[in-house]
Amino acid sequence: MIVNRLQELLQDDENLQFVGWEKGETPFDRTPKTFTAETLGNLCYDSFCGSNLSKYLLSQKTDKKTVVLLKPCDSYSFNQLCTERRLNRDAYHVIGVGCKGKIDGEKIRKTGIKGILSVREEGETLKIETLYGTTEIPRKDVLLDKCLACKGKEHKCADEVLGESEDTCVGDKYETVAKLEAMTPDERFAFWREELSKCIRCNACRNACPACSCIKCVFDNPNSGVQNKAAADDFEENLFHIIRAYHVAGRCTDCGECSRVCPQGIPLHLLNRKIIRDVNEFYGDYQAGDAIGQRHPLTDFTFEDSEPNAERKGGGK
Amino acid sequence: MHDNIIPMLGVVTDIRTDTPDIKTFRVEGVNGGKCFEHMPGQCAMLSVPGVGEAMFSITSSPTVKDYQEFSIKKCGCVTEWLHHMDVGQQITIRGPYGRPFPVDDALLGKDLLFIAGGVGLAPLHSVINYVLDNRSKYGKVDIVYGSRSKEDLLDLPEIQSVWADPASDMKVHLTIDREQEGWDGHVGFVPNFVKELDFHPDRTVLVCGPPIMIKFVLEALTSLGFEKTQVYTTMELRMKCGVGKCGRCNIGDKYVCKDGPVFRFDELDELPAEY
Amino acid sequence: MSMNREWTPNIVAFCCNWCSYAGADLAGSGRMNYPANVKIIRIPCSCRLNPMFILRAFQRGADGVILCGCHPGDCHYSTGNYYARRRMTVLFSLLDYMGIERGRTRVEWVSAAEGAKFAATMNDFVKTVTELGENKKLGDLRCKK
Amino acid sequence: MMKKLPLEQLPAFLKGISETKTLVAPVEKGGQVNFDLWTEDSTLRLDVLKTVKSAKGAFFPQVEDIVHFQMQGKNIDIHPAEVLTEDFVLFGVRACDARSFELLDRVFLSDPTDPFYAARRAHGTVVTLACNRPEETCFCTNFGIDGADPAGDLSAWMTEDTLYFQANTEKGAALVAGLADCDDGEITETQNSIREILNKLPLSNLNLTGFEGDHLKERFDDPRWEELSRGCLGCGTCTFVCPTCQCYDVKDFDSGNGIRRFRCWDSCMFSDFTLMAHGTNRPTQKERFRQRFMHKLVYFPSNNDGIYSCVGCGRCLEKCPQSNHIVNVIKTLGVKEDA
Repeated sequence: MIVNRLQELLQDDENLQFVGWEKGETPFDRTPKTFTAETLGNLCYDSFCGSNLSKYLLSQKTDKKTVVLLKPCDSYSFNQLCTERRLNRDAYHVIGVGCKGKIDGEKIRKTGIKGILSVREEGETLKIETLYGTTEIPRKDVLLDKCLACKGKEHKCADEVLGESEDTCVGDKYETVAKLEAMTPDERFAFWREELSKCIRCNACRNACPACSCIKCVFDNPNSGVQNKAAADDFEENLFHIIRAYHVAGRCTDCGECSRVCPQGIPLHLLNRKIIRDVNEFYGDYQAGDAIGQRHPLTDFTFEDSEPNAERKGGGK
Repeated sequence: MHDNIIPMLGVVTDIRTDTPDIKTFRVEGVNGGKCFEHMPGQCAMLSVPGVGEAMFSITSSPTVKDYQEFSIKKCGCVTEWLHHMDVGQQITIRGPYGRPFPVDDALLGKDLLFIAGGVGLAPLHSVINYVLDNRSKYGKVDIVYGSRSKEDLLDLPEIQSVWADPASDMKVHLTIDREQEGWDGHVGFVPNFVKELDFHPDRTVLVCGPPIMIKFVLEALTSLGFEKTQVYTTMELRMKCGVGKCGRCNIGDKYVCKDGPVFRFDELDELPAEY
Repeated sequence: MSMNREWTPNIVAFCCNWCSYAGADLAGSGRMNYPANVKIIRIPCSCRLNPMFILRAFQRGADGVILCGCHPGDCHYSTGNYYARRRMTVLFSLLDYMGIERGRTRVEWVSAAEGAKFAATMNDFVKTVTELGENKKLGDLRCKK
Repeated sequence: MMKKLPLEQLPAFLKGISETKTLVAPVEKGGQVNFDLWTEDSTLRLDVLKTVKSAKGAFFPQVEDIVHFQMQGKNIDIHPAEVLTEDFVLFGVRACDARSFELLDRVFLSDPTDPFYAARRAHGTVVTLACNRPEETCFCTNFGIDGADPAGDLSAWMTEDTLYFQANTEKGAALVAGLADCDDGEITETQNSIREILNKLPLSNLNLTGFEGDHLKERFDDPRWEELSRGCLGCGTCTFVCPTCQCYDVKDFDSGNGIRRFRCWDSCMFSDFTLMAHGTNRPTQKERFRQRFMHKLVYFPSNNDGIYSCVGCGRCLEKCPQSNHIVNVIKTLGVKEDA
């Protein structure tokens, strides 16, 4: 259906380029790609297209008008990048594509299903063919973590919308944050140490993040004294993750890419979500990427802002 | 057994300001004498702990018995630090690294032509003095050297008093980029100067300078009838280990630190154009 | 170093050039007492404080970090301290969330005339940090003697 | 002669080893399985085929100090870091990772030998484990690796209730000297069932023609690199999980009480990898992406008797955030046979 619509667009302007996903080698491989009229047939959109294309747009040439497929959650990041003038809204024709939650291949593998040859969706069930026979698993059990904190089915930026979306949010997305806040500082520290000590310093969280769009990152500047690729000490790990999360404060749309791409499964979004929760609480509800041109809370102030020293359990309520 | 990656101590015993942004540093071992023996064209890793380590070509000839010299242009962290230090400072040094110019092999008995631009004289300086100290083993020698201005000519006193001395039996051709008061020599870019000098294409050429100069010098030489197999140059890429393991200076199947830095142009042709 | 010497915290105080630094000066010239283990770093404005500075201070052995700036409304650059107020609120909350005790970080507004407040603030902060003990969480092991 | 060990005695066997030597095995920590120090409290995960990071870290750690400096005025004291002097056992390595050690040897043990790596190799005993359940991302068979017959000092096969050992070196034999002997034939069935699956792997027949050294420039100049590299984020995930990536960086850290020079894994995918004072010779992600795969598939074989610097472990297939990995490159750039 989507490809048909794209073909139609081509009839008006044959110079269009399309940004979407392409099927790869394994059942879960969906590589962000730029397609032209000739290669458009390879474009694919299905339940495995979890990656956020907004950041990918930054690395693409814009000499041609670009048609981009955005899921509801991706549209927030797109807006945010337009707000920061990293993308030019007019250069894109945004097609909002329907999303009913994306499947996490890693989660399927973690359940112990091995040698996966193909995955077929049948309603709410995934039929999985493996080297060791076929098996089934409920779809909702293996959705990406970010889908469990879905921001809703609405596209915040779209020239047209194709397909139906569904809000896949389960429970309160601040639940884990609240749980951490209720711990003692030592417990919290132990929790983060265990998680962050897994970090291999691959920088995937930073490079995948649509809010981390600096052309040169402070962690890539050898003169900053940062050992960007070496977890030479616990401190370096903490430093990297504190600065990474803090630098996108107010700009993070909670798209969840950081946690999705982490090869060690560190729940990095919990840092960002803490900041979002704080900002909402201290300065009023704010959703980054809701609309183009918003002024985010950390580049703004009021005379009546609360004082930093106020005692808050776990930094929260 | 640590020698290849663990540095040894060197002392800077003399610092000479050659041009506004190039200084020449004399380095000796802590107990005097050279830190190690080398051949012309080889490099060494100098480092200032806490600042960094960088690869420099050794400017002095192996025939100098007591010390090694490095002509270094100020352009990054390490070089900046070196330029600010005083005589007596200890630094660390390891080497020698890389393949030297084939002075005892392919160059023997040949008529030589040295072409250098700016700080590119540094690696050739070592060869020129080596040739000078073994003058009978080589044929005619011409040196073409150019720089932005008179002040930017490296080692001018030595060039004028030693290399240009008739006793050395070498011809020196100097040029600067733009007209300048007090300069009555040639004015113009090195590649054009090479063409004007119209060298006979039986020379073996050693060239070093900015990449853009090398490119045009090669064109000039080709137009004079030179073959790529007659031209040697020395390359520079980011290096860390110096022993062909860290992967940084890898181009094609070669490592500049180990298989270079000296390459013949026909060898470079076989590598991907990624330098 | 004697083993049984009493431990005292290292405090880094980032002081705005226009108010708090002068306030610290006044505390000094007025011979008001505040602990010698407070190391003052002068910054042009409280909003100059890069979060990296704070983390670096902890890395290199600080046990507490305090930012002193002009009172809200008095910023030499009109609004710098309002931004700093929001930034530090969020940052300190994040540090707390990661297990760095809330008491180790603080923001105080100290004017050039408030030498006494500066001294009192430092005395109080040192007391709080002393109670919390040595910073073992954000330090860099390599920097330990 | 083969040896065997009932599976329920494995913890006691490992404890025995750990009493005299450091024991490194795939253990679970924070939900992820990696090679790490084994203790009695560890959760051993021999069922997990692919640890997140490869086993190379046992010989070539992500970060290691190489030399310390003390600066006093104009003087410097140099203290080289100690090389490893104690024996350790690396348990549960798969055939692909075992091959990767041979590839790393070609780099670090070639002249001049790397002292830190060499010491670890000399003191380490590698115990491999056959891959009972190969996965869809495995493509080791393309590189002549047999998951049913892993190399190493000591090879092991696991059945429902027994662990079988075959020593390949004296170091390996020493570890299992106390175990009961058994017949070689007892593992045949296990091996056969593994090989049966290996033959069925979807990526078992990659065409690697066209990646030999003499096609170097042709492959380098291929216009399709542009398209292939487009989705690359420039992160180091593939490099850091890869068993054969061996590039490293050397950095100084001034701790305030001396300077520590350490080396750490580096990635040619990073923008600062070749950065010099005047710029970089690989300015865009296309060049960096190309470098990584050219090195694995063309440059390394050209210097090493045609051996590819990939062991087909498939970690990058699982971990690349953009699913943009070496199999894509091989399939796209490999010479297609005319139908």
